Amino acid sequence: MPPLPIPEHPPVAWYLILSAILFGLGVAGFLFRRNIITVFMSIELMLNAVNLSFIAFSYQLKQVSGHIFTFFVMVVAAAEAAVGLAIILTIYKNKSTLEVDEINSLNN
Amino acid sequence: MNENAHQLWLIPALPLAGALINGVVGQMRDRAAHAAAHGHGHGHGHSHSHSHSQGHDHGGHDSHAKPDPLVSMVSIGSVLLAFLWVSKTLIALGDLNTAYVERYFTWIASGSLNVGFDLAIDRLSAVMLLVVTGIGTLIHIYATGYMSHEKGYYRFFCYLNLFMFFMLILVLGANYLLLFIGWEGVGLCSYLLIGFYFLKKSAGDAGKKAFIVNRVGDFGFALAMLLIFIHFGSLDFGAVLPKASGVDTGILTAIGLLLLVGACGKSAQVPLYVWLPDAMEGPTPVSALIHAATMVTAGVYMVARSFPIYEGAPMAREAVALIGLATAVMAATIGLAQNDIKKVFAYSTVSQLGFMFLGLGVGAYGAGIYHVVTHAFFKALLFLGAGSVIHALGGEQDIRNMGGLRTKIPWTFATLFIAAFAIAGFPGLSGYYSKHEILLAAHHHAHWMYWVGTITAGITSFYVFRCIFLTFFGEYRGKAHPHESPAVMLIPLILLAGLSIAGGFLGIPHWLEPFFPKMAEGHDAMAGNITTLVGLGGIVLAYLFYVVSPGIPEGIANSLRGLYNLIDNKYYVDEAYDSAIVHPLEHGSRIVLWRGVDAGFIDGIVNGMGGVSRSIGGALRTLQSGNIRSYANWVVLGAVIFLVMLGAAGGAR
Amino acid sequence: MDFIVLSLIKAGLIAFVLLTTLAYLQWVERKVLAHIQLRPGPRRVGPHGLLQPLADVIKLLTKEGYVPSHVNKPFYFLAPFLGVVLALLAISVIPFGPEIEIAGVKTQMGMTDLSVGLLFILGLTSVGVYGVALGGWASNNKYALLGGLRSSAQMISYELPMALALASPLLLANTLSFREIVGTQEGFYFGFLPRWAIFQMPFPQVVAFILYVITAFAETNRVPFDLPEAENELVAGFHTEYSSLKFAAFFMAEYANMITVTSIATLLFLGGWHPPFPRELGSDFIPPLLFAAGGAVMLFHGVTQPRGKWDNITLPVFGLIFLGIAALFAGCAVLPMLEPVRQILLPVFWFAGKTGILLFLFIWVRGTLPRFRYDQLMRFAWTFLFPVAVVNLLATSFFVAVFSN
Amino acid sequence: MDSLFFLAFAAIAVACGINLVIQTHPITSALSLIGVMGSLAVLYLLLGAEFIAMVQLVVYAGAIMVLFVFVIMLLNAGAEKRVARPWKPYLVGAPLLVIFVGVASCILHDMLGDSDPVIFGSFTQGGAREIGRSLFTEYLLPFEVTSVLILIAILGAMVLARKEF
Repeated sequence: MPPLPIPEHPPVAWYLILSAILFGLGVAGFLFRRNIITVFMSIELMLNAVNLSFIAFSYQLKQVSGHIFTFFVMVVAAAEAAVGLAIILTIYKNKSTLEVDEINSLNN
Repeated sequence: MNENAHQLWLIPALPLAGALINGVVGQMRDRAAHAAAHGHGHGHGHSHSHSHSQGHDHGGHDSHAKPDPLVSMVSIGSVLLAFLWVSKTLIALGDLNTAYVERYFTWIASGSLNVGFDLAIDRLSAVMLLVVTGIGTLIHIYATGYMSHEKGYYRFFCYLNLFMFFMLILVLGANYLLLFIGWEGVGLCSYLLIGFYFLKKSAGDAGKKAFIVNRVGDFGFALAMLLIFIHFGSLDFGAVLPKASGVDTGILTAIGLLLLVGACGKSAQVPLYVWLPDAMEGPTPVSALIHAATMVTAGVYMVARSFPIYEGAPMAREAVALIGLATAVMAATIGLAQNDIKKVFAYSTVSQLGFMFLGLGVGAYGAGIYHVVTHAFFKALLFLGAGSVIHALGGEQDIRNMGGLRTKIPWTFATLFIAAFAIAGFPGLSGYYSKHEILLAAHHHAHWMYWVGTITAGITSFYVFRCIFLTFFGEYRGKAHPHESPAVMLIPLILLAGLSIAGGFLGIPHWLEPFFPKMAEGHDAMAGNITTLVGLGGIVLAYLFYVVSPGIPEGIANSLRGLYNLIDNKYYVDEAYDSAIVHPLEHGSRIVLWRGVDAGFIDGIVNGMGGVSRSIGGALRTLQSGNIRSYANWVVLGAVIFLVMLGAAGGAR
Repeated sequence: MDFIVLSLIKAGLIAFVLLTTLAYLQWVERKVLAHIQLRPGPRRVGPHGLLQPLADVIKLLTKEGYVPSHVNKPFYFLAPFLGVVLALLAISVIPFGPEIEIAGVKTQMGMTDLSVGLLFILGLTSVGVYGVALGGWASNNKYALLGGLRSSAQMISYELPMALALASPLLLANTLSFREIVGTQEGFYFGFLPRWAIFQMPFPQVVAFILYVITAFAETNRVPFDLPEAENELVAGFHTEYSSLKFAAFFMAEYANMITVTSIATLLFLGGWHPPFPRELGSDFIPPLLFAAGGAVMLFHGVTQPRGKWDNITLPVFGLIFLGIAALFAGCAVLPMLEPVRQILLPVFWFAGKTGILLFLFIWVRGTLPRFRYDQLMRFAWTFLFPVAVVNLLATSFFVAVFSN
Repeated sequence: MDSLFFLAFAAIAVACGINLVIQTHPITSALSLIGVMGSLAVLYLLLGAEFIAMVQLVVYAGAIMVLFVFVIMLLNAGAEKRVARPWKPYLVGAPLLVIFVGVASCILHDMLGDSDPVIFGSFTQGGAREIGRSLFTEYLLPFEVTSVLILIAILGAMVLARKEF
């Protein structure tokens, strides 16, 4: 087999870069999307990106703590999703919209 | 012999178990019984409750309620078992020349403070244990009869057993902190039981009053404990008391005075006695057990327990004697004008507690404890007898509405009469011996104390017999139909009457003699005779006033109107406290704290900050667009700033 | 490269067996249901309708793949694909026999053995709901949407008691790998009582087994939990708008899921491929006896009282095949030289037998029980199954903690 | 081999991530997010995090995202409406995003010197046993606190979902 132009094993740094890219995408969705559910999902994407970096660091440092943190992030994300989606449901019931720009009752 | 051979923990644990069972199982059974009663209508129990359908002391009466036999059995059984265990342990321990200590576990270990959960028995606590469990048993038996028609029967016995638990912890505790736990615990139970008829406002208020007044004392006690810990490095009796003689007098005085403050609260001494008369709002067995025989003597016990400290601090000891004497005189004179049978006995309790403190203060610790014991006998008897009278009259407590009861309730009359003779110091009865020892010691200490004490003893016998004569002699002035109490109430009365007679021959002073420092000998026979005569004189005078020619007291009251009013209004102490403490506190709070500190200073700060933040907020409010997207932008901006700072700081390496 | 070749061979073999099983499971279901309802069932195509699955497949393949105009096309196509892929993927981690050696090559019976195999299956089943939910949503039809919604809510709700019920035997096994789980269930108490999880000391998992079977019904959307496709409320539920191959994909996914959940029940609770009583007591003779009895009955009926036109030919033929299988098993049981064959055949027989009994239970229940109402379904999950599962898990952990050392 | 796996799944993850951001219909975004999560699960496996990979599937893809999909279906959320000035959010956001990504990549570039190559199977502590041991000893308190948090979240969700609002 001819030698690949890329290393046989990906360095941990690649994972971190991927994590950064996904995080950036999450931020972009968070900033630009108008549907509140999509915004919420962008936040989940950011959490996932961070989880990836945790796992990657865990590999680099050869310890299991990163996995534990990821686990906690997931648990908290589950709780957050439950409450957040309940809030979204309530908002929709009251305002019949999911557009973040129209949900501005906190204005003044 | 293994270390904790006698299982002292069982003694408090038994009543605690009783309290738990009554609290949990009793409540469940009570609910179940209620549900059943509602289901089956009201046919049952009517015939039984008809003859007894009188409200006892106060409200809370429930003619449908039937006492739960399980609750009665558990409560009496647990206390009786505790008594038996105490007896067995004491027999097994023999002469307690040194304290017997059982250590269970380290309770608090914090820095140099190391407090163990240790229980101990010595000669002093042995006496107290027997009194607490013995009289406790009798009163529990009595209470099953007295409370049989009350709502919350299980609740009452749950509290009462809980009280026994804390009291036994108080007595058995081998360090000040454990004593304090018991001390606070009995205070709590006292509060709960005074407010037992919590639907009545006066009962609730009385409970609160007792609780709050006791806090003043407890504060002193807590400070004393702190001082003890600072200067002795421990709270164990075994470690502190033997070292007391080597400590500076000033410190000992401070500790002694602070302990005295605590004791004043718990044992209802001047100036903190005001809660005890009000505490009579509680059911009568409670008054007998807690507010006459056991809890209120905790202060005496504590001072006697700490006698090495007082030996090293003559000033503090003098203060104990003075406070005791003042209390004795004050309470006795107030007792002259009381018309509520329980109030009379309440003031007499305060007065007798004063005698005990007098005994402690003049160095007759043994006599003081001796009086605790005999007083427990006859005062419990007085209260239980009073309860029996009240029971007989269906809740009537005013002696002006009684009279002529000696033929109607003869057993109650006989036992109460014995108790009255005992408290009056009739020769041969228990009160005679203990009171005489105290007064003789006082005579030895300072003549004037003896004279004041003797006169007080005379007043005591006068007002106690005034109460007895008004209740049992003359014509019946009430409306209810008196009837004798059931046997379950009479048997404790008779037993206590026996103890009141024989209490002087139990050899308690002899038993306690090696424990306390020797008193200087030299009894004045003359002084003893005078005391006896004064006591008898009080009885005769009462007989003249209230049986032979009932018009005299009225005349005296009229001719000494001012003095009478003063006494009748209890020296205006409550009013004085109101105007001296409560009102200034209220006004001070209103003017200084509220208007000045709160409105002026704190509000000023708050308003100032509010104003500043409002102006800042005004600038910032444009940021709060209510638009989620703008918030998102701010969040990201924050993240960017954070990242920049991170980068500037050289990354996360 | 050996590994890849071997895997490809195994994958092909398993795929072939599995797909055939799926097709014939459908036939078995129709037959059994028919007999429960006192009907003969399919019997036109082939002897006793044995070729019916083939006919069905041909029919579904050749039918017009009608796509309604109002659907959301990408998801409409994605959904059945997703469903069937996830369902088949799950089977790849299920072992159905011990490690064997053929011609010097050691391999496991089963595609692969993950150290977290059970979690993998849980993950796949929880993701599997997307097939149904998306299909319902993409159809752009209110019945389909309701079916999809019901399905997602139901599967989330029943996943909790299912995971809890599965956790209890895991506490006994102390591993997540199926192979090791089965390994802990090997052997017998007192020489005859198998150490299966439902009998295993210190805490037999009977309750967990019953809970698991109930939740498995719900997870596969089977009667009495077939709310997502309740025909008298929602037409056909989430697959109302599907036809031909896409419908077949949903169908296959359902049956593949059934096989998965019953296999898991077998592996976790019923001792996997271990026989129900020891070899010394003659467990090896059970398969030859069964097959021989079946073959004899067929032969008897075929020769003496043929009902159908071809029965006098087909029944004896099948009877002879069965007798042949019986002979093979009998040979395995007695001849030491057939030991390698025995090591392959018997585990497969026991595994397939247990799974088959559970599958029969699924069909039997379908023929017997009515459907739940939706609120009953939810209440049942949250107020009965969930607490019972929690209590069972706590009790198991207590007993394991107390007695395992 | 490992690198190819990584690149393939990283590509899928990024593609799905981009799809999440550019699609206007929430259900498409949701499915894209599931795609990201699935490929991340594979990457976790490559990193030796078996347990977390499976939990990622069960919890994220199987529970959280099902909830999202469920809500989207329940509300029948359609594609975002066309608005008068769709470029408005980008006015502030785009520069911010550019700065953010720029700064982040600068720092990353700075920080990332040599890192270990990720060899599949070399990290063996990611199994359920090791994580469980760590979770129930070292991280027991956070674990318990998290369970309380979940309880609160359940209550909160129930309160919010009541009919009275």
